[in-house]
Amino acid sequence: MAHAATAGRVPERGLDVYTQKVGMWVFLCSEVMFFAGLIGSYVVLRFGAADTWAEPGDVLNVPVTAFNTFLLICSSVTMVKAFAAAQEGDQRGIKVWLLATTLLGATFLGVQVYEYIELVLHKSWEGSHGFTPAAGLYGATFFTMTGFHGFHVLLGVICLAWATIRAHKGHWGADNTHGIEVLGLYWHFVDLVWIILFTIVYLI
Amino acid sequence: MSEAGGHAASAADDHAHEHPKYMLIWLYLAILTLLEVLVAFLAIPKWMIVVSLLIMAVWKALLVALYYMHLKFEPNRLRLVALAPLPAVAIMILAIMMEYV
Amino acid sequence: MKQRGRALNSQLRNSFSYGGKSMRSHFWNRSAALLAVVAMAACGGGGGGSSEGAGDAAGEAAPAAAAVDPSTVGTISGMANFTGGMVPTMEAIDMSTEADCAAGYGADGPMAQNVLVSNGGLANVFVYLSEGVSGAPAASGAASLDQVNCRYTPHVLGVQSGQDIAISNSDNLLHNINATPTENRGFNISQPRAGITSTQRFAVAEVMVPVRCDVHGWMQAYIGVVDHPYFAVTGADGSYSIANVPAGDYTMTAWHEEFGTMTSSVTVTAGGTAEASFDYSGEMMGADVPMGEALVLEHGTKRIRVERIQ
Amino acid sequence: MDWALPPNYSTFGVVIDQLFWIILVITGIAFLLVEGGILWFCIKYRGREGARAHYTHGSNKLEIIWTVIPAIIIAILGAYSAAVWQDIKGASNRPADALEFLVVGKQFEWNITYPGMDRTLGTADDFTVLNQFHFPVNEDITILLESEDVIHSFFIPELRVKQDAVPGMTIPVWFDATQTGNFEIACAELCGLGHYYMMASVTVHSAADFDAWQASRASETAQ
Amino acid sequence: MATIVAEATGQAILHEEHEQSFLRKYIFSTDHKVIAIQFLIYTLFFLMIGGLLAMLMRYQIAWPARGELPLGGIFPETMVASGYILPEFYNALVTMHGSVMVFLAIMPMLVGVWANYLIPLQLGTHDMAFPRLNMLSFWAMVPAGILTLASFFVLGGAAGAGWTLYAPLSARPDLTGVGLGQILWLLALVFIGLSSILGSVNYITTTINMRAPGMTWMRMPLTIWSLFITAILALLAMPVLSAAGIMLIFDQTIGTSFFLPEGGGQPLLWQHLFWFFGHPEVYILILPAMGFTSEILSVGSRKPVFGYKAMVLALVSIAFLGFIVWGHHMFQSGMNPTLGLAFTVSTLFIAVPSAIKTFNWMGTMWRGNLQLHSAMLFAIGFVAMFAIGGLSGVFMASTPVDIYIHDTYFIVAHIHYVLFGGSLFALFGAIYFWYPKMFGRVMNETMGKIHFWLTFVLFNVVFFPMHGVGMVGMMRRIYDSTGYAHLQGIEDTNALISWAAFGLFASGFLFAFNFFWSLKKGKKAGANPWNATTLEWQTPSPPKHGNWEEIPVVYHGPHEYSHPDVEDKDWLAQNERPDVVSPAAGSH
Repeated sequence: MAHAATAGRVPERGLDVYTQKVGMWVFLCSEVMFFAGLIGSYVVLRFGAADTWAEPGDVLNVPVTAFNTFLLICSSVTMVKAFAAAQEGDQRGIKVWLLATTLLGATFLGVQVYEYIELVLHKSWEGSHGFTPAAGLYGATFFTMTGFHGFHVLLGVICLAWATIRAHKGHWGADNTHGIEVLGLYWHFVDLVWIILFTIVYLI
Repeated sequence: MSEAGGHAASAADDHAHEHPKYMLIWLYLAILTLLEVLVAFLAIPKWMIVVSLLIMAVWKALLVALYYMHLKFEPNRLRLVALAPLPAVAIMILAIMMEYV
Repeated sequence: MKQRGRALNSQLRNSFSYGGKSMRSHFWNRSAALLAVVAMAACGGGGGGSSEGAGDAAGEAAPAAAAVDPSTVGTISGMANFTGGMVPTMEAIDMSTEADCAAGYGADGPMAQNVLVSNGGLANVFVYLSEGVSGAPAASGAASLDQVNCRYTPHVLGVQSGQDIAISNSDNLLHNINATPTENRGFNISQPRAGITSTQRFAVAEVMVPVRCDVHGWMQAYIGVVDHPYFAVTGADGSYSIANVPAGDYTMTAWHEEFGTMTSSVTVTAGGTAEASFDYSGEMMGADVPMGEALVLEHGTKRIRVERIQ
Repeated sequence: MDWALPPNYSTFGVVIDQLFWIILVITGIAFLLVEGGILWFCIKYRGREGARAHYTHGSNKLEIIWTVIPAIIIAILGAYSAAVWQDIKGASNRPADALEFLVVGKQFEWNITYPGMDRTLGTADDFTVLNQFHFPVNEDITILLESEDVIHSFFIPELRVKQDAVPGMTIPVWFDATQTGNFEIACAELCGLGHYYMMASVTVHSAADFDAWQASRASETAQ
Repeated sequence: MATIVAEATGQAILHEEHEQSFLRKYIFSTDHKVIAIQFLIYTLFFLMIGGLLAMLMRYQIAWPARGELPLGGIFPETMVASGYILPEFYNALVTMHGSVMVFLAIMPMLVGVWANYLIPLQLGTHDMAFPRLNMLSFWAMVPAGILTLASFFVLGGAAGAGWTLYAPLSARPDLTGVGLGQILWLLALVFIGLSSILGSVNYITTTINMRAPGMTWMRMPLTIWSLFITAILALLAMPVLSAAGIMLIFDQTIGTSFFLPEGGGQPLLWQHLFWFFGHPEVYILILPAMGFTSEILSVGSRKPVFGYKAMVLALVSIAFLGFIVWGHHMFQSGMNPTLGLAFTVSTLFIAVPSAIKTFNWMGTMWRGNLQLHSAMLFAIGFVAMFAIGGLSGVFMASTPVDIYIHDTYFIVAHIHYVLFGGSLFALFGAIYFWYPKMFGRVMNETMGKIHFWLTFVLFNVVFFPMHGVGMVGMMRRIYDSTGYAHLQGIEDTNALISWAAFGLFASGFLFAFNFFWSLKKGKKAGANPWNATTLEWQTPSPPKHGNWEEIPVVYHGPHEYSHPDVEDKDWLAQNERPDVVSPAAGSH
């Protein structure tokens, strides 16, 4: 039954999506699970010890982080702009938008480092000096989640810098947009995770 | 089905939908972020804050996934790949939360 | 159906704290300082908190153990006395779960060793020169800590930093030896059978290092680590003697697990014998006993709580 | 070589053992079927020169049969197990007026706190004994299980009782011994280097003996 | 389009071949076949290490009072003193035996070796989707192995909290005496996670997007199906373990308290996270073995797989159920008993697809023409042993019975029937089966058969009595059982188990000898020594870099043996058109 009748059928062609993009989405699935592990633990731990959490804004600096969130959103739009420019073969656009994305990402990291230093050195928490990962579950979950997000941003910024350098060598163009799109997927995912983190860590 | 055909088709798809909307989505995202910060400090019951914040966060996440990550324009099979882990996430968190029931 | 939360009956629980708690806060202070240095390119800041260097240096800088010139040294001797009148009675240890060990004791059965007084002399007091020592011979030989009939022998042990401590098991059953120092590196090892020996060391001076056996909750020993050989533990009669001390002025400290520390000045002359005695009174029971952490000794039905009072 | 469950001394043990044997019979039949079938096929259909295998891609009828039959057996087994489990562990079945003990696991010992003559925990006449668990026969016993350091597991094989003791939690465990006897509490969860040595004696007394034991022990503590 | 891209890279690969240096060709190779062989050597080494640890354990369990450990003198005093294995070393043995076997031997052997080797070959493509990531996935395992071995020799010894790493024991060095060793093992675990995730991305993407023309989903060999499902499980489960492992590292090093109740953390959270990973992991360890078995049974029986679609469905449903049954590891953990109820039901139902698979394997053998070579013997052995492991699983799935047998040797027996009798038997079968493709020679049959019978008999002597020992109530991870009143009288059984275990370990060396001997002296194999139908057999042994001169076209399902219309042979390769081989078939 499985042979002759189907012998002449048109061969199946996967997802009709190019392999790198499929690969990135598959990889993002595992990233979802990684952050789900961290966020899930956060939710469970917080339910178990709600009284040890500070009110939003008491310890963490919400305005600064809101600004940082805005930076990341901006970097997402510059990233898609870079992809759009690549599709149109707009070399100048590719360079400018990629550079902008890189810089925005780097600035995000800089602000986060500033935030960490402020917290560790100048905040007090439950009587002890400095808000550190050792400062109860609140500190532990905060630094773990934002830290791993920051690590992902760092990786993204490194890749973006590399893509920007390649852009200056004229690597990308209308016939070569895959790299930018795949990198963009990663970058938007990092943005998406931050949207969730910003809400549940800083605002709730 | 040549490779060029497939390529061109997906590129054409992208062209049809995306360009005009990127900045608009950005505006949405920025406004929602601002709203989130405002809601977080409103003097309303905590559960209302939490629910509205979560709704806005999911909304923002959807905007990014659908438009910036082009899920809106991808074939269903790829969407399936993208959504595959979500049931696992839901099961994990819900079951662990059962400890508090 | 479950009751979450810490304590149903907090009195029954051992309020646990890490041996390494202070180390942890050190870590963050240091990290924070480091972060500050990196971020702001400021200098300084990394100064605090290296307490280990001194000990190491002292250990290594000690002159080689040359033959002692008898014309330059003297002896310190003295007593630790209990002047509190009524000697607190020690609790009986319920060793019924270890019949082999219990069999090693007389009709009264095993007793705790917290306060041992004989004719007014207080045993198990660790006395050592705490100030005035400059340079000392390196450690030689091994100190020994044995486990006999589910008790540590000796109960209080003095060693020099870097000196080998031969820990052995005379009982044919499991003991673990869990040392929880704060300055040194701790260890937690086990000896499942008789005849097993293990050698451990402490690199840095620390008075005292508590040692316990988790299998037998009543088993407790203390090791005093100092970076010179001028220390002693009072015997059953409360007396001690430290020989070959270079002539000079010293401060001497005595430590007892229930009564805490006392100090005394002592002057050693070449060829002479200096006298330094320590009188412990009953009111000092439960005094500030300088040690890493609060100890709860659980002896079957009895419990003796030795709290560190801040 | 005596491969058997140890004699049972508790009310729950009866159903647990029963379920064990039921499953043993079911799986035993399946075991004989499968292993016998494999052996038979190996002999009957072993390769021969010139032989040709029967060409088939399967049979939907068979697939349905061997999906549905195990599913039915499993469903029945599941329902029965769930009912028994609910009986044994369900919060609603916790005996209301049981005699309560506090059992605290700690590396490597069991500290058992007795309710004293007033039969209530948390009163002045409570006393704690190391590694000795005495309780009366034919009476609902509830222990409140806690741990001071790591996870231990409270295991009395003859009573078919096992429950992890988790630091930070108080977990109630209840049972009812049907005969007097002497057993041991074992630790069934790796808890460190003395794990194998973490045992305590269990003595099931008659009600009168238990009161006498408790009284003697309490007076010893009081002096 | 995907295929064309792949084909283009394939051309490039073929072109490159001549110019590669030794280093690029054998060490930092991006060729999936070389990576598979690297994995094979790596995992066989760790299989031996894991076995060695088990032998030490067995010596201790059988003769706890004897001391006099043979060669005990070569161990440092912190491990073996006066001829006695110390309890802390025993805990390290227990922990590292489990960890090494699961993470460094069986899992990478199932997935790292065979997914790498078979996916491109059986799917008919030149290489993996991302060859460089593939290389990285092997090289991420190397630090993991080094860290693991090193952990034995650091102060405090190797990790000693069990392979399940239950917090707080694993998080508090002061309670175990194990400090750095635990951290090193957790770091190794993070590397293993990275390797496994990179590998999975590759396997999934390749399977989705790079199948040869005509290779539809329902024409994929069951090996590929099982490896594909396994990759999905690994992709979704490993990151959770990595996240949890990293939190545990933080608990140990920087003063957080995720799993420490003193700081408000929850020990049970660790168990939930671990088993959320751990149960899919159990299926990661068995599904590929099921795939190999289906394949080998079909080839060895000269019959198509019985109920191919049911097999695929069973695989998929096992994978799905695998994510909702983790709680059955925690019935006695203090978890909410109501949650226990839900997990009982889901767990019992996982028996159904397992039963379907077992019956289908038997159906495959039914009325076959059984070629009982070593590979086939191991495949049949797999079915027989997996059945026992599956049936003993019913006992612990039934929560009330689990109260008694939880954490006893009954569990040890169960896991070894599944993991050794199951996975490892299938792996031996797979090595005997695909060895000719890998190295161009067939492994010696006589030695193979002796190896099978030794393994089969000794395996059962080792692990079947463990059910009995478990029923008596012997707890897992017990250093010395002789002190317990209820465990009197099992000493002889334990000694018997240990003697058989030594024999079992020794029989492994026969296999190793056969493996290396056959490299040089084995009978030369042609492209297709087993007359098999799947694509990997339709290219020379060993295949060249790039696998195919020309990508094959697939015309039908994977296991067409003894097709009535094909006359002069009893098999029809996937890339053979039936109407060309045998004109009569064309008329269908």
